[in-house]
Amino acid sequence: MEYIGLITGFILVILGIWGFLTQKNILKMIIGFTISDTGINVIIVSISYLKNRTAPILNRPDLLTDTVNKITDPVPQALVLTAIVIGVGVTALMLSYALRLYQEKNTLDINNFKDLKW
Amino acid sequence: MGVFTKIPYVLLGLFILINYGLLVTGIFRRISARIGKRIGMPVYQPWINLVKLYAKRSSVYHGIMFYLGPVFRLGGGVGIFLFMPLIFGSEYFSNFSFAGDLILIMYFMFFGMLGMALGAGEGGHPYSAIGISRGLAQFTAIELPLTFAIIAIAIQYQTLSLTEIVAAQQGGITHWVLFTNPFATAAGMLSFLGAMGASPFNVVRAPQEIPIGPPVEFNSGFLAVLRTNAALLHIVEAILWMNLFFGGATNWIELFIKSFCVYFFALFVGTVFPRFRVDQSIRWYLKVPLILGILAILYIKFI
Amino acid sequence: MKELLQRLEYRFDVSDIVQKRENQTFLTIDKKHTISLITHLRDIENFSHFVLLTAVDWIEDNLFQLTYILHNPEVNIDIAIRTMISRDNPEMDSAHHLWEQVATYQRELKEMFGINFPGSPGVNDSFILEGWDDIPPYRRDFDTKKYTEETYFPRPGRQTNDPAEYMKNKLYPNG
Amino acid sequence: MVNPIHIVSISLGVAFFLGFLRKANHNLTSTIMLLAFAANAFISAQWLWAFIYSNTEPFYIFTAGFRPPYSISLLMGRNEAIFTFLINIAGLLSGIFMLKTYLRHGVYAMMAFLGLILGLNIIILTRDLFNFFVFMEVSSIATAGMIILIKNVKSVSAGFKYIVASSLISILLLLGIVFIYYFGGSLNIDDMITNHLLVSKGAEVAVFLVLMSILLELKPFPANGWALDVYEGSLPGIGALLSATSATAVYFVLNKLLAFANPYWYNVVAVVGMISFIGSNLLGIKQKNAQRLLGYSSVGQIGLLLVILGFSNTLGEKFEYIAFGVLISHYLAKSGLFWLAGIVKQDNIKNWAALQKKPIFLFFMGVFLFTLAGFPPFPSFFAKWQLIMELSTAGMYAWVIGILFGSFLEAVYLFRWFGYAMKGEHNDLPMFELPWHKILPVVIGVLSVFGISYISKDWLPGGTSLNFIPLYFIAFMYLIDFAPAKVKNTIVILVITYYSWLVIPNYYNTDIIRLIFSSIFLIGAILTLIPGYLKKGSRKGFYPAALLMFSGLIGLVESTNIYQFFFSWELMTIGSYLLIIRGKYSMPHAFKYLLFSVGGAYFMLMGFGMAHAGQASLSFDILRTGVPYSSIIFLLIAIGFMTKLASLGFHIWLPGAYGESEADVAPMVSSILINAGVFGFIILMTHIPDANIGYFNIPYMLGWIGVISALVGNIMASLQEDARKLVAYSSIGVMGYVLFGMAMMSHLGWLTAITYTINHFLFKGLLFLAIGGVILRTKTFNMYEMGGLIKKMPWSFIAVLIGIITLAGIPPLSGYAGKWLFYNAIVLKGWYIQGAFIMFAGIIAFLYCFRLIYAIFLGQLKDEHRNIKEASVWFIIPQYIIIITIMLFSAFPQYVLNPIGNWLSQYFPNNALVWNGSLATSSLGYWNAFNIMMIVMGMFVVLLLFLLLVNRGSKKVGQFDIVYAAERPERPETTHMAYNLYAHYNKAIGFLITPWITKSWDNISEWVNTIANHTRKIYNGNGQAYALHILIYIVIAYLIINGGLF
Amino acid sequence: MSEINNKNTSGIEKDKFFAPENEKRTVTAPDGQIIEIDPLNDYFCGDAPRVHKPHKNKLFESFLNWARAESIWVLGFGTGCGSIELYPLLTPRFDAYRFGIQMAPTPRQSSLMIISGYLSVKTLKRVVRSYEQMQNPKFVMGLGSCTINGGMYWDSYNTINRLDYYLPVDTYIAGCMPRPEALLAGFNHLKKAIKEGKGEGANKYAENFEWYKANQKKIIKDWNMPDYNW
Repeated sequence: MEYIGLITGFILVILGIWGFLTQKNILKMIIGFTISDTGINVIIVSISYLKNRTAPILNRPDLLTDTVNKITDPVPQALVLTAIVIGVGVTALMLSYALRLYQEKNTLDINNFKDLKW
Repeated sequence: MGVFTKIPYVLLGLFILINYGLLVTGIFRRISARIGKRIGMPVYQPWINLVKLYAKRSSVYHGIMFYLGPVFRLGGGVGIFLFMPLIFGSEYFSNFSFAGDLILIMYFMFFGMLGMALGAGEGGHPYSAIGISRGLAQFTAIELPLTFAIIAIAIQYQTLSLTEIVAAQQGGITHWVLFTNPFATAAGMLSFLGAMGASPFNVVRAPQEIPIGPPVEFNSGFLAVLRTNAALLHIVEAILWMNLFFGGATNWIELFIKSFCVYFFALFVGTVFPRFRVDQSIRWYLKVPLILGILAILYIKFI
Repeated sequence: MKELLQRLEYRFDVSDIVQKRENQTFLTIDKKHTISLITHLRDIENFSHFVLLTAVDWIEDNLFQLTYILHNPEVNIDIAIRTMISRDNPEMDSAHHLWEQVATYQRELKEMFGINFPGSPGVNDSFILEGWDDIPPYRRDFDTKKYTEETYFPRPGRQTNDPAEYMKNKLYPNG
Repeated sequence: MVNPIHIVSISLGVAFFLGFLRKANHNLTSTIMLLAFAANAFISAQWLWAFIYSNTEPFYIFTAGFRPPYSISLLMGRNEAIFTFLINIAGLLSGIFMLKTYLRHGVYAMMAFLGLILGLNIIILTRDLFNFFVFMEVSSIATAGMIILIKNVKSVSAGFKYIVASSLISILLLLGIVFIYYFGGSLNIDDMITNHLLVSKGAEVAVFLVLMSILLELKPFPANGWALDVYEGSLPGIGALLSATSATAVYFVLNKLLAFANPYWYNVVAVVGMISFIGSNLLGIKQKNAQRLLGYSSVGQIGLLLVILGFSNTLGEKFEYIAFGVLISHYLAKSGLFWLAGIVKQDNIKNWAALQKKPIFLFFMGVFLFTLAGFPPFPSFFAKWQLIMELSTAGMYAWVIGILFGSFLEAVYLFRWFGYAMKGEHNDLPMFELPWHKILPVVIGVLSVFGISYISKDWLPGGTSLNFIPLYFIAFMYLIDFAPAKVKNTIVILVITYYSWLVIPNYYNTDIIRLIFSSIFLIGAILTLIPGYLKKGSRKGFYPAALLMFSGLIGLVESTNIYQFFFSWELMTIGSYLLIIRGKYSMPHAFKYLLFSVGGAYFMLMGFGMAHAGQASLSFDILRTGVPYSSIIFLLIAIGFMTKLASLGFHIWLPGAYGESEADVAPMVSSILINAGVFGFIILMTHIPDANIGYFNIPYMLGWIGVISALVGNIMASLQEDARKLVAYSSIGVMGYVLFGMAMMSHLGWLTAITYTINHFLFKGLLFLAIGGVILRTKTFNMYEMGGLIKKMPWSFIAVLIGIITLAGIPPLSGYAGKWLFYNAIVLKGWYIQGAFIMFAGIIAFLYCFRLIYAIFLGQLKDEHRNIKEASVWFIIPQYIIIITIMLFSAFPQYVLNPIGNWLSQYFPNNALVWNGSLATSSLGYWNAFNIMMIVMGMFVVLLLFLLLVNRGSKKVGQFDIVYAAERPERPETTHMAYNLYAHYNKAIGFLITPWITKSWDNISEWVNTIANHTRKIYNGNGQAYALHILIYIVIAYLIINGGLF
Repeated sequence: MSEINNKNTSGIEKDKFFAPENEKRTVTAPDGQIIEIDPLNDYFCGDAPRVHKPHKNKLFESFLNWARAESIWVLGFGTGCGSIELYPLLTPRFDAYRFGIQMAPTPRQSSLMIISGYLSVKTLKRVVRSYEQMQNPKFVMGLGSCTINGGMYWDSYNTINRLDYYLPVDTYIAGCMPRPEALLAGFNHLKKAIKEGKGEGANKYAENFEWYKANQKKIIKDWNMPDYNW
């Protein structure tokens, strides 16, 4: 059970990429991206997970001693915050692209945006 | 013998050869007339013709090259003569052959051709240009088997000096190139036909088609100079081929007889065969004579 | 041949049909319809060979007669078409578009008779006579003897006999 | 010393600050932005200065009060200083370039731009993986943001594809980083390196993901469709940023991260780079859109950089120099070209002809293109040279071939583009605007190219030995390019004369070959420059190009090692290309010329590399001692020279290139330039005396190639209608003789070849000058449109007459010397059959000789030419100098040939020719030039007097007074029999000259184009497909890498 | 061509046959200069012929005349039906080569012109041109009655009657047609005349040039060549 987070994360990443690659609607693609982004975040968090340990929040006195062995790894949790922020940024940017693309051609089908090729 | 003491002998030789050339021309006109069951013109007709042409009172010319062309042409003939040893072993009649060897003589032929071409070109007549383009084109093909033959001889005797080539052929008829390298002789004699401009390779002057080809505009004295050269050039070429393939000559009699026979060969073929078109003759030269030429080299190299 | 003539008569206003030989017939048609008749003969009746075009000067009638002879090589028949044109303004439609060589005949007629064929290529170029400035020499009102005497320095003392008279006298001296 | 952290703080601060100023005047905000970049650049410059000149220790910046690995750290070392400097400068210049854009789009665009540069700065400086990821994302987002903020219809969809791809990559990157942390327990790069944290199997997968992501950020072929679309679609300024800064930064990161990866990753990088280099350059061939073309080129260059990085261990201490040379060339040239694209505003490369309206921009473009293609004196040349040398030393010939092949493909499209820009039709094209802020960056770019070239040349072994003095003079000539042509011509002639005075006497009595060739090159230069006085106006661009070529040529003679030789060779190629392309219709021919030259040069480079392998020296002697592969070296270098000699197979560039160039350029290139190949062969063959591959004796093969060249060249020449093409084909023929002579590898063979070279220089210069002078008057190249000009141009006629007598080898002129030597050489060498055929070719020369002189000067004078004047005196003067030379050489050949013979006897000991006064005696025959001359002259005079006597009172008649079958000619045009003069010859042996060589080259280029065209169809424009490419690329890479290939 | 003719002849009667190839025309030189071409003056020499006196030394001149007589080169130009009688001369049966008579292909190289039968005006123009292109000394032989008095074509509108009004004739051979034997006799007569120094037709032509020219021009109305064709 300790790997469930990891596995879920991977499933989410793959699902997301799958959606990202197969959906023709741009909004659905963005959703696919956010799903895999979420999956990554889940993976990061689950990496830090160590069995029988608690979150690295020193809110209990017993944690103050032998802290290193009692808490899970705090670094990924710090990382995940950054990653989420970046993910949000990217998603926002993609959405604004979607908006702009829709304004251009009144469609959201990715196949209609092949002006530049070869 | 110094250069200047040679000059009288050279002039003597030149005089003899021009007259001999005219004589041979006359004889051959006579012979070919006989072949056609005619009596033919007198043997001395070439002299008369020459006198008449020199005696023409008026003449026209088209420009400076029209003047220089015949000079070049005659220079070509005289040049070949000057650099060719006539009589083997004779110091008097070896001319200026100390200055250059066989290659010089070969390339002096071009001197005359260039002169003819330039003079005729200056004439501005389209037929001249056609004739020259034919002549030059045919000459390229003619020279190829000759080149092979000369290289074969040079391999055989390890020299390009005409005197030494003749020297090596002394000592009996079997020493002639004719017998030591029959392929080279065959190739050389076939190219001789072309060099003499005899039928079947006389489309250059084709009188019916392009009146007379290159010299169509030449008249009076210019034509006379060309005729003089023709007499000289043909006999000198015959002597060259004689030196190359038939052992040269050690005295004047031998020279006359041998060169007559060589000359006769061209005439003999010419009276029998009809005329080739120029592209036909080029292709023909690139077939049989070329193969003979290659055989000549292979023969001398490997046998 | 007969059927052919019937067909022609049916279609064209031809007249004066004279059968000169078994396979040669002369017929006459007016100037207007000549070219269409020739075209018809060429295209429908297979008269593919144009034999000649010539003219006769009928000065008495003030007419030129043009004769076109056509040949059908398949059945070996000749048809000669005669047409009369005015001598005052001799002009005829050109037939060079049917056979190219007609232009040469027309050029000759232009030079020798002064019959004009507008549109025929090179019809005004001199043909045999270079620089002729008199009336066309084949017209019968052209006096060739007079012209010669004026132009060519006749040699004095030359005797001329009428060939017919001369031969008659020679062969039948007794009349 | 300002703390590098202030780069971050300034950028961030300004970016935030700008947010407050969004209502303010945009002039103010943009000035602030530029000042920020300037400040950044100043900081990195300061550090760079410190690192270079005062050996400062690398400077670590620690954040958050902890030391790594517990916190993020930044490092400012020498390389970091260089790279941040580059990026900040690029930011500054880009900012200036896009000033208008920023003014229009406001502060948000500026903020995004600042963010981009900030991100790139930090990914260079950072030593922390996750930090790298973050700022990677920042720069990606900033880029995409800039693309979307700067409203451009085309670019939005491209931007979306970009963000799709980069977010996919970022997912993978993040995954990899997380797992690196998972397996390695650290995010600090130094930590990972020093402690070897990444050794487990799982860590390798993580490293794989990270490195593949970074590689994918470098847009490797073929998983790079998204990047190309962005290059094509976005504004040129952004393209410049992407190409110059992003790629540079990521490349640096890759270098940084490879340190902790398994060593096999270097091979992976090299392979990825090579595929990218060749692939994208191949696809570039078919590209018509300028920015997309630049995109392909960028990808290709990055590919090359990856190869270099992959071999960084092999290259050792040279790595930095090589990588820097290529990178800086790419950086400057690519951003410069993108900026030019922004100035020209033409998508189709054909429409870049608009640049002709402002020729200075053509110069800029040329500088950038030559920099990209690796020509001297630009840094990429030195880098490429060193790269090839080092790789060859390591024995990696397959890689050398790959690099050269890719470079060749790149040259193909770059110079096609340049050709369109130089010579395309520009009248219909609109004039482009030239705001100062767009010009400034380009000018700075160009100046930097030269500056860096100047600096970088000295960093190589042997670099200081290069002779740069001519280049300074060329630069000076370019500066005074506005001056009238006459002034410049005088200056140039004086300088070359002075230079000849300096150079030529040195070789007197010491090195006859160099004496001859330096005389040919320098005196030839003076002679062919004299006609330049005819030109009116300032003749812009001519003198630098001509001088470039001549300095290259004399450089060849002066060179003492292969490095100098190759340097000069390439200089000469540029110069001659620029000269040739000046002709009116010469663009396709100049293009062909350049391709063959570049191809040939690469063969040479390969050969030099092989020779250099294992030998420290660069001198020519290594050719001799490059024992194991000396035959292959010989072959490779010989191919290089053969392209310049226009031997058969490599000749198709020549007729057009010579035939279409300007009247006085033609003699420069044909009679002088072509001798460079001969000189090369002399150098080559004196050092590698014999070469066999298997049973094939290479000189023997060369001999046959020479024969066929001579034959085909001469037949072709005979069948030309265009006078200059005729002479050009004749050059092929004569060079065939020369090649044949050289290939004989015998005393007489070489003597023949050198005699022919001298003769060719003389008569071909004479002919081209004479015909050029005539053509300038008649304004037509077709010989049948001339005729009868002897009456109007007697001086030119005499020149041509002397020229063709020499050419045809008619005694007594010096051409005969060549023929005579040839016969002797052939018989002595034993190459009978070839010999006979080459003599046959020599006789065919008569055909075109006659055609040349007859069709132009004899025959019927045309109406238009009735009042024509003699060719200009500036053409006549050099002709008559040449004629005098020919006469002297003909009468006294011993003074030249005897020393050559002595020189030759050190290589071919049997001194086959004995000189006794003017009498030359070989073992076969003899030849007395002076006597022949005297005898012929005497005979000629006597005969002429005789004829004058016979024909006194001859009447000079008019041109139509000819017997014309009792008719009269009507027009000269119909009477001048010159068109298709040798129709019968064509009929008889025309089959020999079926242009199957041209056809096969055409087929090759057709195939390459077809392949390129089909391959590029994978870029179908669909963002998802591009994403899929990325995934597939990773999967295949994973399979291959873990399949154990490395 | 006819249009050019018409345009050119408007109003002026004597220019009616002015040859179009002789019209002045302008061409543009490569350097933009406009050049006027006057074909008759620009392309042809056009000077009048010169009298070439015989050599002063009578003996030498008679030697030269002997050579001229024994080496007669006939221009191969059949002007009329009589030329069919010329060719048998070269066959084995008659073999004129015996007498030094050869055919020459161009006027430049020939010394005898045979007017073989009737001479139409059109041919006369060519004959005059060819004759004038021959070099002094040159001879003319009139063959058949037609050249003497017009023969059977005496009243034709287009054939000349008397050749000697147009060219200086050295020998006439009467007959219609004369047989080759007659020709040989004519040649003998000509040779004799030459040897006697009477073969000065070329000088006669030069002396009476204007008269000849007037006669020629009288009938050749579209005179399209210079007065003397060199």
